[in-house]
Amino acid sequence: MAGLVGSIVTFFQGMGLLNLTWGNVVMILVGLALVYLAIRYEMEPLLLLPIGISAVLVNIPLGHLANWPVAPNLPEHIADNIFSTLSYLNQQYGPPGIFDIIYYTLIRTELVPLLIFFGLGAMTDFGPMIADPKTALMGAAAQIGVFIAMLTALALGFNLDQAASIGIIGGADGPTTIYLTTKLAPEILGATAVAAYSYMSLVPLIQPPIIRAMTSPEERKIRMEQLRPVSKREKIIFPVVAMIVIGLLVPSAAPLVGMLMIGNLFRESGVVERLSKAAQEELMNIVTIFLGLGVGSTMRADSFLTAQTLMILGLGIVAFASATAGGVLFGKLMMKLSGGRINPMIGAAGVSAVPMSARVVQRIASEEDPGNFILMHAMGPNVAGVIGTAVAAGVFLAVLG
Amino acid sequence: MAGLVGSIVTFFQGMGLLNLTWGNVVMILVGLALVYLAIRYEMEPLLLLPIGISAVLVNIPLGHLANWPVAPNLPEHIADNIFSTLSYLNQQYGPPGIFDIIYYTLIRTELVPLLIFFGLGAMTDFGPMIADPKTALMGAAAQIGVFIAMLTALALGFNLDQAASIGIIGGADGPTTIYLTTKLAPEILGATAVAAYSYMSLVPLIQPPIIRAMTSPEERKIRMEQLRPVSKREKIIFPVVAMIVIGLLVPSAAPLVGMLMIGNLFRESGVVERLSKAAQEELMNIVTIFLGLGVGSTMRADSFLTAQTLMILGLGIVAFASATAGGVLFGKLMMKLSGGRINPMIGAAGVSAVPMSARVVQRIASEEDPGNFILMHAMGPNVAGVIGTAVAAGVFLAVLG
Amino acid sequence: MAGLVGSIVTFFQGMGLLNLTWGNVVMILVGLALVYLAIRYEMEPLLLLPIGISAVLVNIPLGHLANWPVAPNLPEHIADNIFSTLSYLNQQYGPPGIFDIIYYTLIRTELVPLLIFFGLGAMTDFGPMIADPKTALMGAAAQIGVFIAMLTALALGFNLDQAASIGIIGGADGPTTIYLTTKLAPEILGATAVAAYSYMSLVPLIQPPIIRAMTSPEERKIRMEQLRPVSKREKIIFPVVAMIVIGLLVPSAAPLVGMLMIGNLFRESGVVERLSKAAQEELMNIVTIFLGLGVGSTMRADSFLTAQTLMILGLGIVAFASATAGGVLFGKLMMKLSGGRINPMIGAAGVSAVPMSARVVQRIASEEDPGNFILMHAMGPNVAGVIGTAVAAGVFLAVLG
Amino acid sequence: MAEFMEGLNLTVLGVTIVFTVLAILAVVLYAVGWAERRLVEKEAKTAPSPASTPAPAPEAKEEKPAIPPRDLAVITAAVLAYTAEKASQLRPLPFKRKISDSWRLYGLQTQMEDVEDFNYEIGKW
Amino acid sequence: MAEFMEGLNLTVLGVTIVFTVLAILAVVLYAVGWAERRLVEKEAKTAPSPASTPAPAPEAKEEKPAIPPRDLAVITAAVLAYTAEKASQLRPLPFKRKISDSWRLYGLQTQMEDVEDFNYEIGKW
Amino acid sequence: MAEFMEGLNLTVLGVTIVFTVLAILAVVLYAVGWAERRLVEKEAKTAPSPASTPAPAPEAKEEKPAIPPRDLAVITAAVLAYTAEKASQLRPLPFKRKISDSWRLYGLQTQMEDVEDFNYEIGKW
Ligand code: NA
Ligand code: NA
Ligand code: NA
Repeated sequence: MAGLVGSIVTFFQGMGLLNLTWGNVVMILVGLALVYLAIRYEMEPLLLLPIGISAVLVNIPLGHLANWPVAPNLPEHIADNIFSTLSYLNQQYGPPGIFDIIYYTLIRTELVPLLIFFGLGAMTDFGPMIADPKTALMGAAAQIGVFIAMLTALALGFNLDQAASIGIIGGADGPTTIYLTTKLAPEILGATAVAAYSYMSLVPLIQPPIIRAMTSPEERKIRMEQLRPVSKREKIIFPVVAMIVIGLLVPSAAPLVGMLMIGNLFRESGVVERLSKAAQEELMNIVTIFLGLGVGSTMRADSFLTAQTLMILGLGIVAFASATAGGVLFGKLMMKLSGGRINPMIGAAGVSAVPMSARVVQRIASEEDPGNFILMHAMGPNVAGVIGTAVAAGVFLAVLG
Repeated sequence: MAGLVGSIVTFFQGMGLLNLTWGNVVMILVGLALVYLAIRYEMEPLLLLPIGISAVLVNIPLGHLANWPVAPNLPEHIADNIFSTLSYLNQQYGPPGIFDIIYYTLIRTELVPLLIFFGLGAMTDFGPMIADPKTALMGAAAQIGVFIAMLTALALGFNLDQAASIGIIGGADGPTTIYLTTKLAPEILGATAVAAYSYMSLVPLIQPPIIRAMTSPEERKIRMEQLRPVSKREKIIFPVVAMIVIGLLVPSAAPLVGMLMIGNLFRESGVVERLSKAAQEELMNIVTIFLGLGVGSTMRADSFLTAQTLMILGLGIVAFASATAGGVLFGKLMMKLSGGRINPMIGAAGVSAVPMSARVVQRIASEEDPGNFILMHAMGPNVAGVIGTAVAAGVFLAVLG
Repeated sequence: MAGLVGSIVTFFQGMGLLNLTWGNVVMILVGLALVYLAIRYEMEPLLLLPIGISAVLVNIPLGHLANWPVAPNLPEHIADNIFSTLSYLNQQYGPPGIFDIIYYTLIRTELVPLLIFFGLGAMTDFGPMIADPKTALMGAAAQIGVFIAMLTALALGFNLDQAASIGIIGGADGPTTIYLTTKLAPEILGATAVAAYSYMSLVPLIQPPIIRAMTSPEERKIRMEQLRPVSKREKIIFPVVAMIVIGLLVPSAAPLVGMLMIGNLFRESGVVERLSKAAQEELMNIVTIFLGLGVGSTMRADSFLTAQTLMILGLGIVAFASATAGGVLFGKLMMKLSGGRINPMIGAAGVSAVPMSARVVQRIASEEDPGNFILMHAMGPNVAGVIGTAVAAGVFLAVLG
Repeated sequence: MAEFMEGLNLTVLGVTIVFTVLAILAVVLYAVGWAERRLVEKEAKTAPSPASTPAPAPEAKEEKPAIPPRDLAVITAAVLAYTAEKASQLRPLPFKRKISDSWRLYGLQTQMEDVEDFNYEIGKW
Repeated sequence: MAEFMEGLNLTVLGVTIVFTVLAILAVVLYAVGWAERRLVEKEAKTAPSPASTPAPAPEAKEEKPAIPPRDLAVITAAVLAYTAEKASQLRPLPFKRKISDSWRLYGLQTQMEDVEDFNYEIGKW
Repeated sequence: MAEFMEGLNLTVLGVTIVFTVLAILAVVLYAVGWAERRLVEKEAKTAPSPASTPAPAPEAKEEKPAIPPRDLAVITAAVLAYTAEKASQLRPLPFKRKISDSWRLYGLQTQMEDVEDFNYEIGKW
């Protein structure tokens, strides 16, 4: 009966329970916490639920869903070659699990984040920004938070690549954060992605105290005149022009902005409805599933359970708060310059988190004066913030990438 | 006019008709038979139709839809490296046809079977098993068929890897069969897949005589009390708990069970409806197309037209029949232990083939006593059988894989 | 402050505006022109819009969306090996941009054109050709245009591979053109694809004068008798038979015709509606997006802005016109043979461009005699033309590929 | 024969594990069910009288009996007849018929229904 | 010139094959059509009088003429008017508005209709 | 410290570029908006009196006041009542129930609603 004994021994050696580390246990709890937040409080469930549950799954030992390290030490001559890397990792760590395939071929190649930008473009109406182009500047101002967070991260000892990835959390754009972190500092991808999506869903809690502290009731009561209507022609021209202008000025932002604008052109052109629908629905849903599972699968004990992660979560708040402050400050400047015709609060919507922060601004305005409707004006900085963050990411990539 | 003659000669040498072998003809007929069964008798058409028609297509000589062998002899140092394998096969057998790409990059990597499990999870309601957890044991009992078929296959001269793949047919789970066979014995993938899906659609013919032979009319008349309602909270907790428990005990089953449970969590959480819908529809449909075409393309004359294939088809019946018998026997044991409050027939539903075998059980119950409704009770073993088969596959992989 | 200066210098060196060439500017204008035609005149927008906008995007310098050349000079031992090619290109030209990935892994491998044929099969009703099989011959006659265009291209100095790819434009089948050009002459893919889709949308302008010049009013007034009804059984048998017959005679056409017929079987079988729907919608839409973006990304200044491109656009008209003429001439022959019971105009529908050219024929017939309805009769040659072009492509591949 | 013995071992191992795993799962599910019942009881105590809130619902149904069934039938039949009548009329031709996507896609996608949209009465689309 | 000759050869070969293949396909289709007709004839013989079964259909149409068209028009107009009336009223605000998926997705997907759902009258969503 | 200095440089560079790019974009958008207004003015001149065409619309609304609101309410209530009445009746069992795709797919996809379609009254599907 040596065979049976052998089988049993083999089997028990491979039993997950006996190979469970404390790190695994903690990571499983972290994953469960994300799942709980996603379901109970509907915190960005479309991403935090897949991220959380796949974090649980990859931390079950020997499960063979993710066999390869997230940030492997590669020989120099293949480090930049994704195809050689795949072959090398297979050699070193065995055949890929499903999460390795998703992570390395779909996320590391930037395919998934870019396709999500494509879908977002097909979902976004840039009308309010086209109607009032000066609001685009507020989308720029809110990016100050990105740089403040980056400097704070540097001061705390992160290296430049990591600091840039952490700073971009302040842009409140999940896919941009994932895109940049994957390129610059994949070892902290789990932490920055979780931070970005968590705080995005906490915008209604983070922003109001800051906005109230920085504005007077009189300022919050400023009413703005109705936005002019935007023609279909302008909406069609916008993505083309934006793609060319930004592409020529910051080519490293061209993938993000370009895919966003292609999606938007599909939407506004009105002649390719089935492609526009596909970008928003079937392709978007499939890609979102892979993004969530892939990002969650990078949350392994060894790379996630570090003091760094806690710092990143802390820095995320710094980033969101300073971005809000930057937006409001610039809003006050524009209020002065316009002779009081601009409500400074709409600057806070420049952090993106479309359309949450615009709604937050409207809510505060309504509290002061129930007849004050600045929602649409806040949507201008809001969508501009998406472009602003992509440009900031482009600058980081141009200098560091 | 040597050029024209040359062209004509080249063309005729490449004409399929002149290169047709008897094997091709037979395989084309086999493919057509599957197509006929799928259309005329609606036998699992979602898989048997694509499998059949792609078997026809790959057996047209020189068609360049599938250029690579199904189970190639690989040099040892690349055998386990899918990326090197792709490059090597291209070197040896020329550029991949579309079916080679589908088979090697989507099915051999297990991507497609696991995504199907993901979709199945999003489609499955585990409620009846949660309401009455003891029925889960019947899902275990039916797996006895898996092992009996494996032992019979061994006795007939199959090797262990093949025998395990053949045995798992008795689990009546198409994707699990494909998953395991791909890993252990890809050379018989076509045969096991066809057997699994064929017999699954023949459940209403295979099961009733066995059930009737093993139970008395009195036993078949046993009524069971109404199942208790299951709360949304329990349904949400179930996939998480099941994933962790099974993952820790049988990590080699973690990919199958894990993806199943992620899909189920998407379904039950209620907060990610668009992802759940995508898992059930757009992703599922696309993946099903690729699965059918890819599996069918492995049905080449050289690997399929063997005595082995006939034996596998025969063993498939052994597997289904003994699984049914195992389930019913265990049902009788539980009937005894419960003092006659459990109808032993519901054990037969433990073979999975959700929900066919549960319906078969209900039909037989209705024949004896039109007022006896045990459908929902049979659904418990039914869904438990899916998990049981995945665990059995996990054991095979742990010891043999 | 050397650091800041350094950063600024680095940034400006990478600014697209300073690296813009005249070629880029012209290509951006060409792309914008396609976008304009697609939106303003609805010229095949589902492909010309994505092609145009991605041509704009890839011609923004340093944008890193497409880093690899379209037709690279590969060392001989890897030229035929797609996997080694990917690794080699990464080594030589850096990591792939999103358009490189789409172009090399989805289009160069023929995956996308074949999946589109699959979807087209699921969308096409071959009923009119089954009802009146002799119309299939007109689908053959129109392919004469393919060969005339090829000979003209040869005379103008194109090599055989290029001439064949240019000739196939006359088949008026976008995916077939892309399939063949990718295999034989990828360096002119952008030009042939744009020509094929442009002229397909211009069929209502190109065909009428030719048809009118070649037929007398009496011929155009010929009425044809009602087509016989076609049973479901015949429609199911057709794709199977067509696949086998054509596959055995011209195996090099088997991928195109095979995928077309699998799609058609899914449609007509009636038992796999969800797969048929997926082939026509979710899969088709996603694949169309990738096809358009991938093809458009090959439109780089260096390979597109040549005298060749202008010649190709000119040859496209030659191809379409001679295909129309060939079809009508053969139509007149059949009219004679049938004793005047066949309207010769329906031969013009043999160029495919389903269903545009059939509608053109009907419109001219209505002008002569408002009570003359030959639309359904024109649909026969129309769908036969799709098969005819695939066969012609198969011949080219058999001899040249 | 060695392989068969190994198969037997595998069977013993496999059957044991399958039963063990599903038994453990069952026990866990019983525990979850028990915890759920406890939780529901607790919640019931903290929110004692939620039954009084959903009261206003019934009033919506009161106007139903006011109309005699015969009248109902007449009116309904009238509406249905009108709808049928209308549906049987020739569908008017749209002024500038929008070419459907399926017409356009790659110049192939027949979808014969589109082709048959040809209005045989006026000889035009 | 050699290439052009090769092209001519290819043309001869190609045209021949295209015609041959489609001719064979046509012949096969004629054969299939013939077989189908034979089969239908046979089936017609084995099931001789299926025409009697679908008889009960006409009775459903008999109540149609019972209502004069004028009444029909009045009733229908009434229903349509009511529907229009109702649609023109302010849509009541849902108590706890469920945040749509599009609102949530990555914090970007505007879908302006959602934003405009803001109820300007009561200043709330 | 060197890294922090580099970060400061990056900040200066980044903030400058983000503002520059969005400012340029804004200027371009103002230009586009201006061009659009010019174009619209031109189009308005070339097509001077398009206002006379959409006149026939109002006539459709005239029959509305002809029916008193009370009658409206009665008729509508009747229709609604009938619909509700009909919906409450037992759905008749289809003769040969078509097995849904979800039943067939891989022998797994439960979708309990399908299972529950079992007609407990006649004990059959
Ligand atoms: Na932002
Ligand atoms: Na099973
Ligand atoms: Na054609």
